[in-house]
Amino acid sequence: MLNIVNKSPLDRNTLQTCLDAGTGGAILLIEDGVYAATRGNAFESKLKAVQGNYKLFALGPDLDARGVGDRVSDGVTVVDYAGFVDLVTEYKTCQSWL
Amino acid sequence: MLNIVNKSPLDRNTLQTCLDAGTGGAILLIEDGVYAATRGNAFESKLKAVQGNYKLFALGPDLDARGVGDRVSDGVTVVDYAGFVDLVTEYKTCQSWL
Amino acid sequence: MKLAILVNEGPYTHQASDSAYQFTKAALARGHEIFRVFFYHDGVNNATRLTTPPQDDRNIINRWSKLAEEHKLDMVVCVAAAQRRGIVDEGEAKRNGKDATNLAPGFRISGLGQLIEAGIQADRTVVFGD
Amino acid sequence: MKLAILVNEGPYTHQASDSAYQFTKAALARGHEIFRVFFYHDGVNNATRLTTPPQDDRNIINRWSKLAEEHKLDMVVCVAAAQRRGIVDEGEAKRNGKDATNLAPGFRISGLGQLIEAGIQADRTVVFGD
Amino acid sequence: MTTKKFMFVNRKAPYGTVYALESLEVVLIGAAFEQDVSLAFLDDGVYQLKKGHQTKGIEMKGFEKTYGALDDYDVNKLYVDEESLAARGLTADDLCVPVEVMSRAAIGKLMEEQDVLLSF
Amino acid sequence: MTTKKFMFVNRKAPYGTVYALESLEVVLIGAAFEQDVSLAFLDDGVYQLKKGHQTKGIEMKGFEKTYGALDDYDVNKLYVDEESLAARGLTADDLCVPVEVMSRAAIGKLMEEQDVLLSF
Repeated sequence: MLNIVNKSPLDRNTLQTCLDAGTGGAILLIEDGVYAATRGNAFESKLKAVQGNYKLFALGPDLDARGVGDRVSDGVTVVDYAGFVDLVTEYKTCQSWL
Repeated sequence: MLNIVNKSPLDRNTLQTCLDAGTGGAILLIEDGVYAATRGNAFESKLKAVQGNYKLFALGPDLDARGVGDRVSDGVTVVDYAGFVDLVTEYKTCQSWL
Repeated sequence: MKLAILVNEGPYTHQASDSAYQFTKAALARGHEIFRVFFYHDGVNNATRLTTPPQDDRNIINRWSKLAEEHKLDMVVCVAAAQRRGIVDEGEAKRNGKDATNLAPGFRISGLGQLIEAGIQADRTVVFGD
Repeated sequence: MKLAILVNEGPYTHQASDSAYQFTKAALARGHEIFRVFFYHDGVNNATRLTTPPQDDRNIINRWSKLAEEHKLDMVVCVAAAQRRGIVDEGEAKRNGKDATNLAPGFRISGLGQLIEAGIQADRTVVFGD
Repeated sequence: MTTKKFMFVNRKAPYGTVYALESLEVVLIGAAFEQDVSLAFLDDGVYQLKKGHQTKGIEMKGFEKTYGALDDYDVNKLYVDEESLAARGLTADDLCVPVEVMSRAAIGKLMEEQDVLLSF
Repeated sequence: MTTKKFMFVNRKAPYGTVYALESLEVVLIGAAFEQDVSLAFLDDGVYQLKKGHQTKGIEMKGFEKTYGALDDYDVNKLYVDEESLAARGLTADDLCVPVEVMSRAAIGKLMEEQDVLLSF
């Protein structure tokens, strides 16, 4: 399934809980969630540790808006809104971790 | 000063940041913040560790609404809205940690 | 593919409505069908025609109305959530004795069943919220 | 003592408006003066007269209006935030070409300067938000 | 009509925000559609089920009883994350309705089997 | 008119919510009142100052430039929490305006000296 996370990992526990549930599939980081995909972020190592279990994506327009489009962690694929749509159709279900 | 915290300590970093700032004075827990003042909560020990630095209060009506009025941690004083008002006037300033 | 969209937050305050709009636009551009956009919680506030945002900023409400007109979108505002928050059409105004309406073009007020139906009918349901 | 209150969230969605109301009521009961209640961000949504909450629930807007009437409270809605969110009085409706108004009794729309002034004039400023 | 597996995922505390209450309203309406419905409670969402809500002091409508009424609507798959309970000093005995307590990973597995996931 | 010490405390990321933008609007209006104004940035609030916002893709109005204009309004006390920067892999060089980086405890001390604390 596709997990959609829109919260910063240093502000909320959302992404951590998503990882703990361990559904596999993909994680798409959007809105303030994209900070989790930036180099040097304290959550970076936790995301790196699960790269074997998930495909990791981050929304480009949200990265750019926040001025962090040039510091995306290795292993994270940047997609645009069309790519977001494709991910939703590609996986059987999606869950927004609100 | 009076620090007012309205977020659950297991959902957000708000209370932790408030403690790190170390202003001293008092902390009043309201709304979802009252969960921090309940026995058995994973944040309980952190709150206990700063009892020498702060007077600790929790809003009774918020505790009762959430069904946790009977499990308030030792060292936390329960106040009602009138007590909330008194705390605001007693300290020179207050900060709501949003 | 047939998609349903749920919008849980109001305009400007959270990015949820912006993200939902961009997603919906991209899905239409990709040739997908939008079965329904459902507005719940503060999301119902996306349906007021009374906003006047700064001229150098986007107009979230007009943008939704325009998209609905262009693509014949079914944009449904939850009636219970709308009553709590003051989003009113002619029928609601009459029923509840209100002296004004504020529903924007392209939106209709209906029940929560429309959300469940969308979940059943659509191939995917995507939630945007806080 | 003279108190100023800032309300940053709308009715029902977050508890902020409820807490601010209970606090204000308790402060008045304690004999304090409320210099002003200022509504900002989604807080402006507390000022719509178009809500119809369930009959077994509190009516947050009417409650504020009534408290204002009883205690001659100055309840100010930020104009910029109100424009983004569609809270409109007669003057705003004329200025921005809107065909309806929704401001509830007891509220007035004004500028952010009123918040700063409240901070300066009041002995304490208490913020309620998310 | 098609039968789909709907899961309502609840991660927010009650009363601080309206999500818990408005989520319940969806569940009740959804019950009429005769779908395969389940509710998951994680993180602060487990607080929704803490028994003994007394909301008079905050003048809000309490909705603890609604959880008890879910069974009348044939909604009886309530899954509660045990780690979330433990971190909050709670056990199943503290909850207002019978639930199935399971690990976070087990809830994750159930999530993967759903057709529609609505989160509040 | 009385002069008071106002501190605006910013703990939220930009664009995900409107608080950062609307907080700036208060600061700009407040500048006309000739008070002693300072801004503190903690936690995700430090992201507000990250340089290089490009908001075209999300169709929102960018407001990075407004931070640069604060100095024209004689608002130049910007305090940034160094722990928050470090946890996000940022340094003062990554920020769009000159700021004073200090410890969380030092910001706490400044908070205690204020007359009015507005948090967003």
